[in-house]
Amino acid sequence: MDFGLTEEQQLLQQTVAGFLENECPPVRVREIFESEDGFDETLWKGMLELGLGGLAIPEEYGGAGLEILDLALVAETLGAAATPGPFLGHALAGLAIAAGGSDAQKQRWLPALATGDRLGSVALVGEDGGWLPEEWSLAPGAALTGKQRFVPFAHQADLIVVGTAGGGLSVVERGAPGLEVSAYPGVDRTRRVCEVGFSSTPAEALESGAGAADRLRDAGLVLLAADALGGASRCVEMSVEYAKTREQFGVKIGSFQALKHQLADMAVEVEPCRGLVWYAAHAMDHVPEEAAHAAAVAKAHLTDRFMQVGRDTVEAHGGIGFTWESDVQVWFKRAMFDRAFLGQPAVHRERAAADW
Amino acid sequence: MDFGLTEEQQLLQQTVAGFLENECPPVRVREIFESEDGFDETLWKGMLELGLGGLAIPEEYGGAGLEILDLALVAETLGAAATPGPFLGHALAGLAIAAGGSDAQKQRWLPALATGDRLGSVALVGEDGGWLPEEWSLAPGAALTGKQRFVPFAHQADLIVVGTAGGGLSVVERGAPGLEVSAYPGVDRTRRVCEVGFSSTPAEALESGAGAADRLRDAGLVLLAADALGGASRCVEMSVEYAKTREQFGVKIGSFQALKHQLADMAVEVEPCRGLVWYAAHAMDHVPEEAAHAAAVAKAHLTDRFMQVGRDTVEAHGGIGFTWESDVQVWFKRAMFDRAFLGQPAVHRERAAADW
Amino acid sequence: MDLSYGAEYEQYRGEVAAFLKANWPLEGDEAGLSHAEQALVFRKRAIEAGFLARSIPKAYGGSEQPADALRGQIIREEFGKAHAPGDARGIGTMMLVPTLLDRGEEWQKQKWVGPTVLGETTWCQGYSEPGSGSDLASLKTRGELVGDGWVINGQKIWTSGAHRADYMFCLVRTEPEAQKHAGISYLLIDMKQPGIDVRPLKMMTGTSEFNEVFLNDVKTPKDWIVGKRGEGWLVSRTTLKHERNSIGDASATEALFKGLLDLARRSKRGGQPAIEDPAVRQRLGEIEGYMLSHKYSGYRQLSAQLKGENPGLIATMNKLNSTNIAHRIAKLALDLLGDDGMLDPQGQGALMGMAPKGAPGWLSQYMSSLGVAIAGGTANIQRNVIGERGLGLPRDMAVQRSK
Amino acid sequence: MDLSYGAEYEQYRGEVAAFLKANWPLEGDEAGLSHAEQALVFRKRAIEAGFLARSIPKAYGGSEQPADALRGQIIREEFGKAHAPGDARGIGTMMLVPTLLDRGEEWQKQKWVGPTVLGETTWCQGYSEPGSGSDLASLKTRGELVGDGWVINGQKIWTSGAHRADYMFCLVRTEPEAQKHAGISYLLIDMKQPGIDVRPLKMMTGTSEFNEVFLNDVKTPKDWIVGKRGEGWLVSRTTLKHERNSIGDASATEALFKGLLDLARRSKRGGQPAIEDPAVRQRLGEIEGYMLSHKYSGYRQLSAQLKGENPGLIATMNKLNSTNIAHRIAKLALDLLGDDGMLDPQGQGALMGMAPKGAPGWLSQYMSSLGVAIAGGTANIQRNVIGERGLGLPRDMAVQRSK
Repeated sequence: MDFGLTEEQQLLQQTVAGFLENECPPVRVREIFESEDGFDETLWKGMLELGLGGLAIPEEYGGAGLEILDLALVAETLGAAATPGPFLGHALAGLAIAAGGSDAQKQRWLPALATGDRLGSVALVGEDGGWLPEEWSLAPGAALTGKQRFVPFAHQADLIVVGTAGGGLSVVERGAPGLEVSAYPGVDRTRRVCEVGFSSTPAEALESGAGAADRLRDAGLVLLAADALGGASRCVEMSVEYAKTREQFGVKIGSFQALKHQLADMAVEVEPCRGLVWYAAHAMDHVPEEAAHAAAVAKAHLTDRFMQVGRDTVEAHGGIGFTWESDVQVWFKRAMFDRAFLGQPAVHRERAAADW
Repeated sequence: MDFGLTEEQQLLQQTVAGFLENECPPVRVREIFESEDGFDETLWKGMLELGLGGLAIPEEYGGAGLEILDLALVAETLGAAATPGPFLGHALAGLAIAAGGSDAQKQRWLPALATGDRLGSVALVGEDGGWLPEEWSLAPGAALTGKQRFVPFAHQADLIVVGTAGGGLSVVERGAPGLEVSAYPGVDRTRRVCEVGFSSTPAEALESGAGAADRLRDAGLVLLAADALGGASRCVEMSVEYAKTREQFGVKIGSFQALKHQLADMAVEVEPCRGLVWYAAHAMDHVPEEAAHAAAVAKAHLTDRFMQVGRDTVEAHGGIGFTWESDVQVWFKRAMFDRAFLGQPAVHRERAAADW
Repeated sequence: MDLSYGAEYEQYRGEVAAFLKANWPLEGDEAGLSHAEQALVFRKRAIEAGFLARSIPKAYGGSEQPADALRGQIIREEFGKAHAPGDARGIGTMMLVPTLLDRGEEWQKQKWVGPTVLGETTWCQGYSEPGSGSDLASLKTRGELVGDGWVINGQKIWTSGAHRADYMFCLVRTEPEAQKHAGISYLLIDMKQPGIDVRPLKMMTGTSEFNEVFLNDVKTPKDWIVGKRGEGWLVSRTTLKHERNSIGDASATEALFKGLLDLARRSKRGGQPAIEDPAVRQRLGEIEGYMLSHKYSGYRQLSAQLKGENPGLIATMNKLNSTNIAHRIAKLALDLLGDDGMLDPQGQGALMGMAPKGAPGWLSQYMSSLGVAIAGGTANIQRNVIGERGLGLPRDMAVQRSK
Repeated sequence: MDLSYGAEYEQYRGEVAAFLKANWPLEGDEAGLSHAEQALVFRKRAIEAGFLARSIPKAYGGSEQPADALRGQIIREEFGKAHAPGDARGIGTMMLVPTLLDRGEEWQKQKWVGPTVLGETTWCQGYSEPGSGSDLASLKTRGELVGDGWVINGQKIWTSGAHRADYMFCLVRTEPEAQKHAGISYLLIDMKQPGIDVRPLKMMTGTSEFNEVFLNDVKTPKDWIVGKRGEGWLVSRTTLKHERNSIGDASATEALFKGLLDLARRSKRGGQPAIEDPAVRQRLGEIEGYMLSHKYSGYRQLSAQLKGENPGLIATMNKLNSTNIAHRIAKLALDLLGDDGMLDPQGQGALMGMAPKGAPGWLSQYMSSLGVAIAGGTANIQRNVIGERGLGLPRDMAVQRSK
């Protein structure tokens, strides 16, 4: 009985956290945030060198063969540092192919995703909305025609896993004819999104895509929940730190009871959620019958908490928290992304309700 | 242009408030609260002497011929003092007959209601729930058979206006054959409720009951909103008073920022609602096309505020606020009554939404 | 309760309308003037006719009318309907003019009140500094009397309109030996001089409604001081706030709610318009209760003004109440936006009294609902004021000690 | 993550089950004993077998087992399944016994620990007084040494179980000259003597879970003091809280949520079961997120205990978190009750770890969700503790000053 992390898992988190402390401090985050395409080659290469490109890809295909929980722990750590870059879409593309590809398809794509020689992404929502596999509307086939929105880092991606009507998954590769990628004005400048158009664009369907779609959905929900956990925790830390430093009326503002209680309430919103995220990730590999429910609850709960705590963090910083100059906005906007990407909390609460 | 009270109206409120200060201080409220039947003849007689029995009954039938706003101002004042007794049901019975009775019916019942020689009440919900006229289920006719719940002070009432299927109204008089009244274990001991059974019980339908039912509903909603406004305001006063008196760590607890801000939030919940109640009452007599909407919003909003502020008041009083001995419980339980009687906030919000 | 304006006032409304019909829009050559020039020409006539600058003495360029909040309200309504320029808005008319009228020297009133109420001269406010938000006693910008002028050095923040203002009214520490509040003076500064560096302060929405102002050996004449040396904090506090337009405040909230209803009609939930979703309807209904309460509170306050009564507790609550409602509206809007909640507000700023139409506008509103709280002092300061001034609770110990 | 207990522990579970099979329920003549007597007989055997009073030295009547939270958890689970008496609950085992073990004289441990862990001797706690809630320094009950005994006068409140307790452990001001905390001693008092008047304190639910205790010339021997004179406040603070049963705490919340789901199935909204209403489902879903978070936090804390690690920040949050969840559940329950929300709770008290079934039970829960906050110190005190001890924020000025 151990509802906690193994030493290896703690080490993994520490390693990633240590790397980010050096390579991705807030000042670096801000540079990438302000940059044209939001993609920092050096940072991403560094992450790949740590093996973050293929954490959950099976060892036989060049990955580390770890579990969703390990992936979630990394996502949490990246979220805490507001790490800019394509981790989310890349990880999901690898999971999708690992879950739904034929052996040949896995051989073809996974090793390059694991090393990061090729960058992956996912395109899971159409123009009319609907993130759930049963809502996907793009007609499947050897050639795709239509549009998908909110595709992370599609402007950099070498291959995109696309959700198709009926819950299937197809892979479209960079440079395919009729593929058109246009940058989208996304609020979260650490995770850029694009609109992707297909016009008779050649695509290869994953062999058992329909079976893999649910796993892809759940993994995505867990990674967003984990990112939100990391981000929300950092928000609490930033606010507490500010309250311990900033003075008003001759004392640290953290000694004022009203602010102190607001900070306590923020902490109580966030800290108890850690186990919820762990369990949702754990269930994906070990308690399959509870996986969908746990992932839905975790995504809904954590992204709501992150958004609320993000608002509280702006307030706790006073006027300065509302400025572009303040780092607070970076986490605030990541919260907006986490909450909407793959569907809002209400959507997943309604799904979870079906299990009662 | 005057969105405010006339001098007469202010005088009316002051008169009632002064009367209650003398005749219905908290200690008296508690005695009646603890009593067997919750009915205090002396207090009720005093209220009748002030003319509160027939405020809104037309002058030609012995009443004061005032408006719903006047009635609401009295309800607010009674709510502030948590006045025990049958005012609500009595006032609604009078309004129902005034709105729906034939001239003969009015001649027969209103003068005695106005003087209080006879006590009225209303029976507006059946065993399966449904407070709205279109939900009433008791079969109409010269004789009624069935059960109604939550009939205020039916054990004292001389006549009861009963809602019947199709939105009609019938009057049943005390002592009618087959009429059975049993006291109900209600939470609000200042406004006792009964279950009333009919078994081929003679009843007289009001001539234009169907037209009067909506007015009866709206008036009821406004009076509950007004009661809640008075009660919630008093809750804020009690909490502020306690915070100014009680000491901890050598200072008044009201100087602690956390409590101060909670009290400020309570006040902001309540004080801005005054105009909402006034307008809903005013609309019933002068802006009929807005009356139903305004009454629905006022009832939903005010009874929610009262309930929340009631909970806050318990907390603001610490442990003692949770005891039977504390007066707080009296207002807290009135909030529970106001919120549920004539239908919960959600029901009336849904009705109001139809006008958007 | 009498919600009509009454015959006398309706007649007055007719006079206002007639004036507008005759005078707005400008015609002939005047129609060719710039917007700003047209506003000046028109305002002069409206002041002469007694419709604008009503509380300002004629001697200083106003129309010196007897106080009558209902006439004021009618003027606002009719001028609004005709899209005619009303009283010059901004911090100059709201704060500087009442301060000058109350505490200024005669020559100061002569020089500044008229052009300011006309909208010819504009002001910005130099109170806040980085590091001193609500705690003004800690401000650090220093003024030294050198010869017959002040030399000012320091930094101000949250200075709205600084890039286009002609002058700044400013709190400056002139008596370094004096304790806290006692060392502060209220100075007026010409913004068009070297040594003043205005830098827009970009907000998280991408817009810049505020500025930082750096003052580096900035100069102002010795007598451009309001009140005595060291009285600045008092002078700034005795400023009577401009008669609050409680109706306008509530109308803005109502407009925002109507925009939210519209958004709910256009958004989808499970294939249906979101406004049909019972969960959405309940949340809308809760907000409607708050919004209507706020609206009728506005009427109550106007009525109290009309009767010369103190509106009481409610007036101290306006700010926090409308902030709270804006928060609720913004949160529901974000939910209604769905996927569009990931879009960028694209530099859309706050809209004065209007509801946003597209997603970027609502996203800006979502973020700005936080900024609103900040601009008017944070919510916690408001709660302190309500608790202490409104409810009469004892002062906070820490704050008390520092005074 | 390994949520199984592992082979070694499953074998231990078998041992526990085998013991229970052989020893509970009691048989023969013993089956005829009263419930209380049966519990004593059984507990003695379970202590001998090493299953109860595990942390208590054998010398004082315990089974002195090595600390092992998972064995503890297994014992609770298996004893629970078999409906066998577990460790004696109550304030005596939770607070008095650890205090005595840590600070008591040898003769005090010999006299009281054994009977208390057996459940033979029961205690009540005399800390709170009317007028001194969380501010113990202000307590007024006085003890005077007269001859070789203390004479105690005063009043205690919120004394749970006082009417059936054998003894009270009590904070009493014995050094009237000393400042605040320094004048307080920790005395033990026999409850069965004249001068003690226990009056039930009726709650708004109609039940009486607490009492007021009036002490009028109450006597206790000179050496019935734990620690030295004037050390009482320290002694009461050094009490190690009974190892917190975080799993049990979370299970209670989960049971309450399941009861709420059940209520939603049985209640109607617009003619349909309320659980079908989208607005209700969203609120239930929000609560589920909080409830599951709390549940898994319980597992995290148990795991930390197993590894001898400090569970950290989360442990200080349990109380406020479960109070918050109970509030949310209670509020939704009131909405689901509809008209029945006007009914009386009819003297239904709080249910330990169980969900109410009927309307009166839920109404009592609705009110008790407020009482819960009070019993464990109000929510604001919890927030202070989290802010100061958990987050390391500076102390409050007012409280600081009074220390």
